This record gives sequence, C-alpha cells and structure tokens, in this order.
Amino acid sequence: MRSACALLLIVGSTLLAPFGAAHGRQDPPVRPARKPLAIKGAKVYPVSAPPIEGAVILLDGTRIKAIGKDVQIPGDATVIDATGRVIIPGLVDAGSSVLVPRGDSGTSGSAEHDVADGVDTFSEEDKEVLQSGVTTALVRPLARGQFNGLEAVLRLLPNRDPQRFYLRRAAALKMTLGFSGADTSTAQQRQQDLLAARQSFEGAKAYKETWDKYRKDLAEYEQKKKQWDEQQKKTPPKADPPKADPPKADPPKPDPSKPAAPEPLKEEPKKPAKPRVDPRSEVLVRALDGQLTVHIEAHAADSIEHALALAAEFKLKIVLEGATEAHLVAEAIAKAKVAVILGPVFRYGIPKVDYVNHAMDCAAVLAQANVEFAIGSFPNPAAGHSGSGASRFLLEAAACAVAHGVAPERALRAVTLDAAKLAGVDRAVGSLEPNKAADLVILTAEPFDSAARVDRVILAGEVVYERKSD
Amino acid sequence: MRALALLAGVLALHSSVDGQASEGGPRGDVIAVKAGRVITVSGEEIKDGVILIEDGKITKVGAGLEIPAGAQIIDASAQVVMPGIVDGSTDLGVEGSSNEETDEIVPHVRILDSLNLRQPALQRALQGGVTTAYVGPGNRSVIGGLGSVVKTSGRSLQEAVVREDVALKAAMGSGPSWGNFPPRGMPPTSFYARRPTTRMGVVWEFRKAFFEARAYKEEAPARKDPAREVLVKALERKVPVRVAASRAGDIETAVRLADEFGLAISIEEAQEAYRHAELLAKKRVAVFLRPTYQTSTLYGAEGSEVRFTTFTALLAAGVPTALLAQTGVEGEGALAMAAFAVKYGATRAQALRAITLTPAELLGVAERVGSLEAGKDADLLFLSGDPLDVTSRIERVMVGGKVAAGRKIVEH
Amino acid sequence: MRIVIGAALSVILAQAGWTRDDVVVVKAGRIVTVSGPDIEGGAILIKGGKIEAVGKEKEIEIPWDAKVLDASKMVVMPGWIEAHTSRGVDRPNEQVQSVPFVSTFDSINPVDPYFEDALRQGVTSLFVLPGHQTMIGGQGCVLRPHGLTTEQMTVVKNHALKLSLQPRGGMSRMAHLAAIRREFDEMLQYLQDLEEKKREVPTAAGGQKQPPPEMDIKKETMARFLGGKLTGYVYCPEPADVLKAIELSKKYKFRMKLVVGRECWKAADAIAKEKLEVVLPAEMVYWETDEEKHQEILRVLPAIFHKAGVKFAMQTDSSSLGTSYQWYQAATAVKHGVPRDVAIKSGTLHAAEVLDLADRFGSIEKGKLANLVVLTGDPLDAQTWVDRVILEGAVVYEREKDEKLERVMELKAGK
Amino acid sequence: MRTLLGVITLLLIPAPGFPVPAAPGSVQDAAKDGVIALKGARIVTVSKGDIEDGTILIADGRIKAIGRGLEIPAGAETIELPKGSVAVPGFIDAHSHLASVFEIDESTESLTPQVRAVEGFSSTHADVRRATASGVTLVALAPGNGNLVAGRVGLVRINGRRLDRMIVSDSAALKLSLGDEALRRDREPTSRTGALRMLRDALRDPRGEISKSLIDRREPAIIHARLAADITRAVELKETFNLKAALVHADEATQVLERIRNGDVSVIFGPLTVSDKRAKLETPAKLAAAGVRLAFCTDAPASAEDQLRVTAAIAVKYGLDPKAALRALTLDAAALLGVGDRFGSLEEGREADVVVYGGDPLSLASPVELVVVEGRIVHRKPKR
Repeated sequence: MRSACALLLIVGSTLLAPFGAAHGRQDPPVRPARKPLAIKGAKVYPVSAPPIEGAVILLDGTRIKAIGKDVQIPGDATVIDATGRVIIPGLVDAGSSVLVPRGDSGTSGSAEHDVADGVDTFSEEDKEVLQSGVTTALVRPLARGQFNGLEAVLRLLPNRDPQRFYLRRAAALKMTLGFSGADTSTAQQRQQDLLAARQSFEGAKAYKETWDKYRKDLAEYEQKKKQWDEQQKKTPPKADPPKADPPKADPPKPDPSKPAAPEPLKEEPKKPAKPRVDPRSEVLVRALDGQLTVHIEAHAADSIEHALALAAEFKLKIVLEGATEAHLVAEAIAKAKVAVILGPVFRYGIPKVDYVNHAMDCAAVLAQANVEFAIGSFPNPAAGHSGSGASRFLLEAAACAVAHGVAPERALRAVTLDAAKLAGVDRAVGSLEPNKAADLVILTAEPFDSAARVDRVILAGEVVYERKSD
Repeated sequence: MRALALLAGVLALHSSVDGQASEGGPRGDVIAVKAGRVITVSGEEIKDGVILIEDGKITKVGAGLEIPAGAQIIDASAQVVMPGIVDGSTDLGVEGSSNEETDEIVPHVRILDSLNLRQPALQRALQGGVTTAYVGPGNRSVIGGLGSVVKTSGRSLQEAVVREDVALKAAMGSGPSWGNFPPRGMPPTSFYARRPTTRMGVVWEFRKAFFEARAYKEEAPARKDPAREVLVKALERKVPVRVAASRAGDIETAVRLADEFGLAISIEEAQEAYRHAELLAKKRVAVFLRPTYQTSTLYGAEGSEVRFTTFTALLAAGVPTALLAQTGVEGEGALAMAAFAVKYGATRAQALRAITLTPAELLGVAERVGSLEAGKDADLLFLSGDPLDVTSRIERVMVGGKVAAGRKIVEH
Repeated sequence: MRIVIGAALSVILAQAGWTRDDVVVVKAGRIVTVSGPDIEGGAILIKGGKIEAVGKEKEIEIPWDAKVLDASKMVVMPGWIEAHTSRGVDRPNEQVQSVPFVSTFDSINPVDPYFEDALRQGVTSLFVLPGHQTMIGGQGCVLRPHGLTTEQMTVVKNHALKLSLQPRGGMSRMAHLAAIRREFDEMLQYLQDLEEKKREVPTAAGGQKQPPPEMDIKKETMARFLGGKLTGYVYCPEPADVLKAIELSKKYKFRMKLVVGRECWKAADAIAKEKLEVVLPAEMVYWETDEEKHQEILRVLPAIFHKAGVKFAMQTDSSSLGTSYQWYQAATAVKHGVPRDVAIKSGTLHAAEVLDLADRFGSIEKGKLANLVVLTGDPLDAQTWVDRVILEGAVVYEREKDEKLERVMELKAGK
Repeated sequence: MRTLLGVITLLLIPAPGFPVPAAPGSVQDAAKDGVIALKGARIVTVSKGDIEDGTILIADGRIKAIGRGLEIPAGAETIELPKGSVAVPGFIDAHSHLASVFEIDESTESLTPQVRAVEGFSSTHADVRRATASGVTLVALAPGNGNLVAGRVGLVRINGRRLDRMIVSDSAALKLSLGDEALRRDREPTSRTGALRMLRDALRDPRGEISKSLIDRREPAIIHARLAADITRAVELKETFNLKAALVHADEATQVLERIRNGDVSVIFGPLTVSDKRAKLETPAKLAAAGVRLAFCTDAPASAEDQLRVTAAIAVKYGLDPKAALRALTLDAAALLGVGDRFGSLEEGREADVVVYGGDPLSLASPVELVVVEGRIVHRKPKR
C-alpha cells in the first residue's frame, strides 16, 4: 500500500498538493510584522462557548490570540471599538459553489477531477458573498454522473494569497445518487447511479488487490533476483556446464546460526508486470480506506436511504448533501450516525422532482432527531437558483430554521462550527477560540434580527470589508 | 437618495467641460473650442480655428475669432476637430428583432417603438465618434417600416430623435425570401409559410402592395388603413423609400419599381452599384454604400462581386454617396472606411464628407448635423491626429455642446 | 533533405525573376530595420537569399554583378510575421483529443487564397498550427506564403506542439486538466519503463540476444516536448487557464508560449512574472459593459500587455476589416498608446522571437533571411501599398502584376 | 372524465360554513359566527400607527374594534398571544399565478382582454393549502406575460374555502405585457414596433373591450415591462391614454426612476430571490426612496407564497425602510389593486385578515403564530 501512496504522490500530486495555483489578481502584499488588532466592547458569540458580553478579541497576525472579558490589550495594538455590535465567527458555507464555473454542471464528472482545477480565481463573484459574512466555502465540482470529483475548502481572500486561499484540497469525494440536477431524476436514475457506484467501488477494490499483489510479487521478485544474481556469480557463465552429470557439490553444511539458505533457483525470476496507475481508482481506494470522506448528494427520501445502505456496504465515511427529504427519514439518518449538509433553504419555480417535498421545517426535524447538520446555500439550478448568490443569504437561511423551531444557537452553529466540522476544517475556522483563524464578522445587531447588517468582515486578521455608513 | 446622487453623477459627467461641472446647467453658457485644426467638411480646413458654441449650437467657426468674456474655453490646440460622424444605416439600440415578421408588408411599424436608448451599442458607437445615426428596420420584410434619425447620446426619446420616420424601408434580393418554404402538410397560405421564396416573389409582394395602395388612394375609404396610409405617402413622394439591394440586378429592379410607382428611392448596401453608376446618376438615386474590401475571395454580400472602387465610381458618375461602416464594428469603423476609400481612389474631402455631411443631407438632417457651421448642433469629435490616420484616436466626443461621458480605456 | 528543399526553392524563386544565388542590392528611401534605427537613403546587400549588409547607400559597396532593385522612393521593412494561425489548412481540429504525432504539414493547402492574400499584405512568414479544439493537437509548420507545394512553402516542418486548455463541449476544466495530466503522467511512466527496459537488456545474459527496446514512433513528439526539447503553444481561453498552464509547465518542466483569449489580460502580471511570451487574439480591442455602473469599457490588449512588460505577437482574422492585416493591428496598438516601435516589432521581430526563429528573420540585419517588404509609404499608414515582396532574396510579389488587385481596382465595370 | 373529477372535487369540498383543513391539525374551528378577541400582541395597523399590547375584536368577518385594553364581550373566544408577538394585516401578493400553472397564457391571439385569471385557478391545489400558513391572505391572480393584453386580474383570499368563497373580484385589473414574451414569430406582433402599434390601435378603438376597460371604466392596467425602454413605453401609454397603471417585473426601473415617478405609475416588484444581482435587490429601496408606490409579488410559481415575506425582508436588508416594506406588503398593494378601503390595514370595519408573527414580521426567524382570514382562524403554528 505504501508504494501505491507514493505513486499517488507522483501521479496525482497536483490533486492533493496545495500548489500555488491560487495565484490571483495581484501578489499578496509583503507586509512588515503587523501590529496586533483588538476588537472590544461587542457581544461575542464564540459558538464553541456561550456568548460573552463586552468581550475583547485580540488578533495577532492571522490568528486569534485571546478572547474574553478581561484580555489585556497590548499598548501597540490597533483597537476597533465595537460597542453595541455583535461578533460571530466568519460564516462557513458548506454548500457553496462560489468561483466554480456554472458551465461545468453539464459536464460529466469523475472521482479524480479536482474542483480546484476549475475554480476561477479571477472571478469576483465571491465579493458580495464575502461582504455578507461568509469567509469560508466548501466548494464542490458541478458535474453529472455518480462521481463528481473532489471538493475543496476555500477561504475567500480578496488577494487570493496562494498560501491561504485553499484551506483544504481534496476535502471530500462528491457523489450523487438519484439526482441529475435537472428534472429527470427518477428511481431508474438512482438505480443506474447505484449500479455504477457499486461497480466503481468493486473495481477499486480489485484495483487495490492487483496493486497489493504486484507489490508482494515485486518484493518476492527482488529477493529472488538478488539470489539469482549471486547464484550467477558463483557459477560464472563462462564455464560451460558439462553435459554429463555436473560434479555434485557438497551439500552446504547447515549453519544453525543462520536461517536455512533458500533452494537454488532453476531459472531467472520473471519481473512481475506492473499494473497501470489509474488516478480515478486511486481516489476511490482512499475513500474505501476511510481516508477520504464521501459526500453524497441525495434528495429523495429513498435516495437517502440508499446512500446510507451504500455507506454501510462499503464502510464509507459519508456526509449527506442537499437531503431535501431528510425530514421524512430523520430517524434512519440519526441511527446511521450520518451528518447532513442541508440545503437549499430557498427554492424557486415549479418544483422539480427532487424538491416536491421541500420543507422549511426540515432542519427542525433533524434537530429534534439529534442528527448532526449544517446549513449550506446549495445554489442549485433545479431549485431555481442561478449563480452563487444564495451564499449571501446564509444567515437568512439559518433564520428560517429558527422560525420553524431550531434553537437560535444551534442554527448559528449550523452555518459556522458544524459546517466547518463537516468540511473537515473545524480545527482552523468555525468558532472564535485562541489559535484559530482570525476570521470574524461584526454585525450591527443580533444575527437573526432583521436590522442586522454586516459592519465589518475580518479575514485572516485583516479587515476585508467595511460597510459604508449610510 | 442614493439613486438621485447616482443620477446627478451621470448628469455631471455629461455636462462637465474640461473637468469642471458647468454650474447652473449649460443653458446660456458660451463655450469656445480652440482647435489646432478644424475640419468643417462644408468649407476649408481651418488651422488654429475657434468654434463658438451657445446653447448647444455652433454660433461661429473661424480662425482668430474673438472669444467672448466669460466663455468656457476648451483648449484643443493639439487636436483635430471634426463634425460628429453620421451613420446612414444602423440597427443601434433596437431591442429584440428589428424585423416585424408577421407580414411581408409592414410599412406602418416604426423603429422608434423598438428603441432602447440604454443599449451598450449606442454608447459604444458614440465613443467611436458616431453622434447621429439612422436606425431602420431590418431586411426580413419586403416593406419593413419606418426608420428614424437619432442622436446616439440621447437618454430619452425626446432628446434623442433628430427626425422621425425619415424613410420607409424595403428590401430586394434574398433578405426577405431566404429560408422561406411552405412546410409540409400546411397550406401555402398558412402563417408559417412566408410567401416569397424567390427574388420574383419579393418583387411581386412589393408591386402588389403599392398597386393596392394606389387603388386605396383612389377609393379614399372612410375607414383608414394605417399601413396603406404610409404607402400612399410614399406614392406621393412625401416619404422616401430606402431599398436594401446588394447585387446589380436588385439595384436595377429597385430603380424600375421606383419608376413604375413614381417613388423617391435611395439604395442601401449597394456593393455592386459600380455596374449601374450611370443609371443611378440619371435617375437621381442616392446610395448608402457598405463597401467590401477583401481580396481573399472576390465575392461579398449576397454574392456580389467585390470592387474596391465602387465609391469612386459612383462619385465620378455624380451619384450622392454616403459610406457606411461595416456591420458589427463598434466605434471607429466609419473612419477606417473613409481611410480605405482614400486608399482606393477617393479624395480626402470626398471620403470625410461621405461619413458626415452627405449622409446628413440624404437623411434630411443637414440643417442640424454633418458639418461645422454656424447654426448647427455642436456635435464635435476631438482627435489626436488626422482622422484618416488609423493611429489617430478620438479623445473626446461632444454632442449638442456637452461632452459625452469619457470612455474608460483600462490598460491595467 | 535541406539541400533538396533548397534546390526546389531555387527553382520556384527563379520563376519570379532571379534565383537566390544572385547578388541583389535593394536601394531604399527608408529602411525600417526594426532591430535598430531607421536608415534614410539606405541599401541592403543580399547574397544567397540572406542579408549580407545593410546601411546607408553610400556605405554599401555594390558588387559589379549585383542586380539592383531601386526602391529609393519607397520604404523597406522586414516582412510581417503571423505567429499563430490555423488558416490555410484543411480542418485544423482533430477530433481525437490527444494527437501529438500529427502535423499541419500534412493538411496544408498550398493554393488556399489565404496564402496569396498574406503575400499581398506583406506577410512573409506564417506559423500554421492545429486549432484550439484539440487538447494535444499536434505540431505546426512554419511557412513562406509562396510555392506550389507544401514542401516548397515549408520553412520549418514540425515546429512546436499545440496544446489547448479549452475543454471540449461536455467537459469541464477539471476533467480537461485531469485528462492532460493523465496523458503526461502516462508518457512519463512510459519513458521510465523504457529506460528500465533498456537497462535490463544487457543483463539478460543467459537468454537469447534481444534488440534494445525502441521508442514508439507515435510517442516521440510528446517525449521531446516533456523533455523540454520542443516548445508548446498553449492556448488559454480564460485567465485561470494561464495559471493552470504555468502550473503544468512547472510540474512537467516544459517550455511554452501562450496563445491567449481576450480575457487573459487579467493574468498579464502573472505572465510577466514568468517571463512568458504571448500571441494575442485578432480581436485585440473589445468593449465590455460594466453593468453596475452602466459604463462601457474599452479593453485594449496590446496596451495592457505592453504595460505589464510582456512580449507579444498579434494574430489576424479573416474578416474583411482591418483586423485581417498585421499592419492594421499594429496601427491599432499605436492608436491606443503602444509605442510605435513596439507595435511594429510585435508584428515582426517579436513575432519571430515568439517563434524562436529570430535568428532567421524578423528584422533587417546581417545574416538574416532577406524577407523584405517594399512599401509605398509608412508601414502604419492606411494609404500605403505593398509594392513588392522579397522572399529570401527573390521578388515574389509585384503590385503591378497583381491581377486580382487590378480587377478589384477597375474603375469601370468590365464585361 | 374531467367532469367526473370535477364532481368528485365538488363533493369533497365541505358545505359552506365549514372550514376546510388547511394543513393537517393546524386549523382551529373558530367560534362560528362568534366573536374572536386577539390579545397581547403589538398591533401594526399600518394606517394608524402601532398599538402596544393591544386587542383586536373580530366579528362577522370584520374587525369590530381595535385598541388597548378593550373590553372583551362575554362569550368571545379569547386568544392570548405569546409575548413579543406582532399582529399585522394579512399580506397581499400583488401579482401571482398561484395554482394556475400552464393556464396563464391564452396564446391563440395576442389581445385577449376577455379571459379571466381566476378561471385558470385551481382552489384545491397543494400550493393553495401551503399558502394558508404563509401569512399571505389576499392574492392577485394574474394572467401571464405572453400576450400583449393578457386578460383580467382577479383577487382571491386564502381562506381555505371553496373557490366561489375565495374570490373577492374576478376582474380587479387588466394585465398587459410589453416584453419579449408577448412577441412570437407565429403570430402578430413579432417585434416591439408591431406591438406598440397594435396596443395603440386597441386603445384608440372606442368600441373595443380594452379601451372600455382601461379608459371608460378606469380599471388599473398591470403592465409587464422588464427593460428600461419598455418601462418608458408603458409610462408613455399611461400618459397618452390617461390610464391607472402599475408596472410589474420592472427589473430596470432604477434606470428610469424619474420617468416612473413623474408618470405617477406604481410598481409591483418581486420576487427577490437569493440569486438576484445586487442592483435588483436594491431596486425596491430606490423606488420607495423616489416616492414611487410599491407592492410586492411572488409571481408564483416563480416563488411560493411564503417567499413574499422573504422578498420584503431581502428588500429591507438592501436598504428599504421597514415601515415602507410593511406598507408595500399590505395597504399599498391593496390600494393599487383598488381595494384599499377593505384590505391592507387593521381598522374598525375592515376585513378581518390578520396575521400574528412570533416577533418582528420582517425577521425571518419569527414564526407565523396565527393566521386569521375573514374572521376565521385558518392556521396556527404547529407544536413541536
């Protein structure tokens, strides 16, 4: 297995290595050591802990240094007085497709496709998204088919600083069951999807076995080759072997201190044929090994059930995406201990097949069933969306959950820490804690108040948006 | 409030002269343009000329004019100033289709009803020096409706329209018949089967329309038919007919039909007009020429045979000829066309006139635009060099004494 | 091979008046050398199709047997160079997506009017490449627009490799990049395996003698490309593709030139940083609408790239407008603020440099091929005519004898 | 077959007087013909300011009294509303194709003033049931944008009853369309030039139904016009023929703001979706700031009825004054549709269409606690 990993590194290193592809419109400004930044006076929702009135948040460089009521503000710190304001962590949209070209949705996907290859760093469509407080986005490949490709976590840095723009590449493998993005999804579609998915995973298993066998054979071959070479040295080819009985050499004396010498080889060992490296199977093998979470987009209740079954069959670590009818099968999801990235909350147009049972209280049902969930924007054309603008209304989406019975704290977590967790980046972002990223949003009112406006967005320790006072 | 501020910003841009907002609006203000060279088109070129502008109109043009006290001065001493370009045939600003296709004969539809003055194309044309444009219906109907002359800078119809319903559009050739065929299973008179499928059919539709209009006129029924009313105007030569025709045969046909019904016509496109220069001169038919300059194939629009010398040939025969820019070229296409016309045999004066004063005359708007003369609209182009030098740039466009919003060239 | 072509060439050129073996002197009112300052009242001495000397007329000693071309009322400049075109070939886009082994050499149509017209406009070198629709599209061919057969026209057969980052219909950019990487990786794997096999051959002592493994002929082009021995012409329709091209070139260590789409000005700084050379699209100047501000913005590519410090060549298109002429493209660049010398260079010397052939042509300098255009006036003036074109020392075009031109310039309708 | 279905449908509809369940378990049979008292909410009357901790007395489908500390008559059903809740007039969707999908464009001709949108409406559609919980109590049903003159706009109330009891008016306005949608290649007109000529001819014809409706009877014209040029033309028509007019889908309204204001034309805007561009999201604020009368619409099925409040909330987020937003949702919409004397405000004698929110009605986190239409409770927040 190790050498397969090595191969993967050679072959697919661009898939995984955070190459400086995030080169943007301009180079990140080279900055001298920054003065620390302190924000004081606000009500702070750290999300990971209860809210703190009149807290001080001390930022040092790109990280949070300290947070609390009695944090000392260093003398050289720049201070933002946010008295009367409310601070929440930078929002995490776990259902985003910001900067992913819309045109990709008609293309056919494959497991090894890396969404980062499609991300258009020159687009500015994330500008308004950032201004609405979303600082981190889990983006997925838009493509047809059962395997859509690898997801990635972006931090929406306006300067596209290549060091920080990709928070995580190959964050998850995106799959789709019974949903084609158009209005054609049917049981038949799902049947095809399942069949193809099973075949692919079985194929990946076989691929892994082939490589395991090859590596085993290779090791064996190398050992034998060594032996053969030594054997050849001992009996130089020059000396024509007599046709008659070769002179019997004395049988080697058994040496008890050494293991028994191997039997002499009759012919030169054959090098095993090397199997082909297949980037697609490499990715699937990682999913089968549990190294890569699989995000399965499934909307209809029965599609969700099949997704759970597939996960059980191949022992996949999965997260459900979309999950429009999750409220109908909440118990099953809870039982399988599978998390959900729910969305979209806002749906338009004549409902397509998958959205007929779209319900505003889905989150509330999941909360009641103790299912772990995040809320994502999922700007899906089948739900009447165009572009990635839905991401600007992530807080509003969470507010709708509150109106249908989700506790406000839980709803806020669904667009911050829980979303970060399901994107696999909760060590870095999603809550306001020392040593975490200095990504935060200053609001003019409580997050779900109709008067709440984003006053400032701080990303990686820098004010990247400031509201013009009107 | 924000919206108002935005609007104010736009207005300020429109009226700013040399960066200063003209407080209290332009009315009553006198502007003096000091130009390195003035190309008046109507008269001699003036070195170090001055153009005085009041209320958006030119009051005086000449060398060494006295500049009235308090006048705003625009220093263009390093620039060449010429009249705004008049494009004799465009579909600028037409929203959606420029063809009303319900019938072959729709003389009473008006292109003004389709105009969207906020279309980018108008702004682009303006920045490219086209300050006045004839906007007309397309070539899909045999008789396609009424075209009008507008200023490209206008924000409202009242402001934009220079003269409405200046010409009735007709088309010869394959434009109205191309792609027509009676679909299987449908009666040939069905709506889906547009009737003319050949050049003969096109001419027949045209003839029938005017034939019926003539009868209608004699009959003079109490209930007016708006379509025929327009045709009657054309019969009475109150509205000229603009005929799109590329090939020599189509041009001949147009002239013959004009004779038959006593119409006043002009020819548009006219790539093969060189074959009938004498005929057109004799019949006093003006031409809006859209030349084809390519040698890779020798055939242009509708299979017409390319000649680079059509313009010169028409002028030599005494046919009033305006030059049109290539379709789809935004901005400075007309100046390039003039430059090529000179290369292929015309004089400077002929070429520059053909994109300004000549089309203005042919469109009946020469009392307002087309040259730099006292009493005309102050529609000025400020160029970095000679207009026929393709490396010269239009640096400023003025319409009615107001500097049009400066274009933004982003060079990173 | 080269001798054979040379011989064939001398035959064709002979038809035009003299052979390339003749000694020729061109006297010019003004020589636009491009590489150096203009020379008023200059002369160019040509031997064997190459420029032997260039300077003031009095400085050049005219051999007694020289043929003298008197252009002392004219302007002489190096021929224009089209650094990227897919015209003049039959269907330039192969449907199979990875065909490094094909070459446009095999589909050039010598009698395509495009070549004739190019000559008429003073173009003396053309680089004909596969189109933008094939992922790994094959090799190009550098031509002179004169000759009866492809062989006669060819300057360099199989020059550079065309790649395109434009995904085919139904494919996303990620899929396209994954496919390119797969091709490259498989090639590298193939080369590695081949090396291994080669190493193993001599050790196979006991068995029967095997010939050393040879490279599959179809893989040779690609091997040369990934080995850095063959330059890639990479088409980047969008600015993000430019970054991807840079990423690929670093990872797979190949050399490249970029053929950019119009939006790629956004990546001009990144291109400058990597010191890459580009070929601009024929539509070098375009309008776009700022929908928020309701403002029209003119984007001028040559100006942006010049300012960013990027060396560029310009393409022309097949419209009947100015954009089909190299001189007009250069004039457009000047109009929008590019210095005159840079604009002319981008159609001549810089284009030659983009082709990596600046040692052969692109300017009027000693040792370069005598590809000259004799003009009636300034190169960027619309009133100027191409009077004569000299290709490798031989006059191959004369305006006076241009029948097609004569026909379109007839004043009276003939027949 | 269809008639049979119709009969079955009719049979399934309970006899008048009995409320039809809107959503399972959500409807309370209010004291029939009795008096209901809503107590404890902040009342936003829209027309006459707010009343803190007020009471609304409802009888015979109308508001009998409204104010602070009203005496509640004996026998009245008193509903104590949760603390912090806010009572507002039922919201009005000023342009919708609710439950009439595919039945909105009679495309045989381009002038069809005779058709009525209520006749393409299906009162038992699931969307109508869902709408009872949306806070929208009155819907203007409009024909589509596919005809120059598309037909009659009707008013229905979302009261969970059968069609004849839902209809307030079957002809409250006439719908016109100046957009591309009305131009078809297979029918006159195919271009805007042709369209304007036909409309002018129709309005000039004194015997025609169109001029009778719009000029003689002064019924409001609801004009679909997306582009600035179309809006200008609509205002021109309004002025030339002195019509009562409102624009709908006026996407480019901000570009010709003054023209709209000076022309005294109202605007029905919506839906605002989460994908819309900023310029569109800011349009309601700009219209209101310029003094243009504004109403919101869902344009269902473009968005569901519960998105009407979301549209208003988004407009507020993008600069619209919250008070103006509430007015647009209620009284201004009613006035524009010619029923401002009956709907859109909480006053004595007005129709008892009341919606109670758990908090600020424009905060999306506030649940719909209670919906009263025609004096009857049609929805209550489900217990979770």
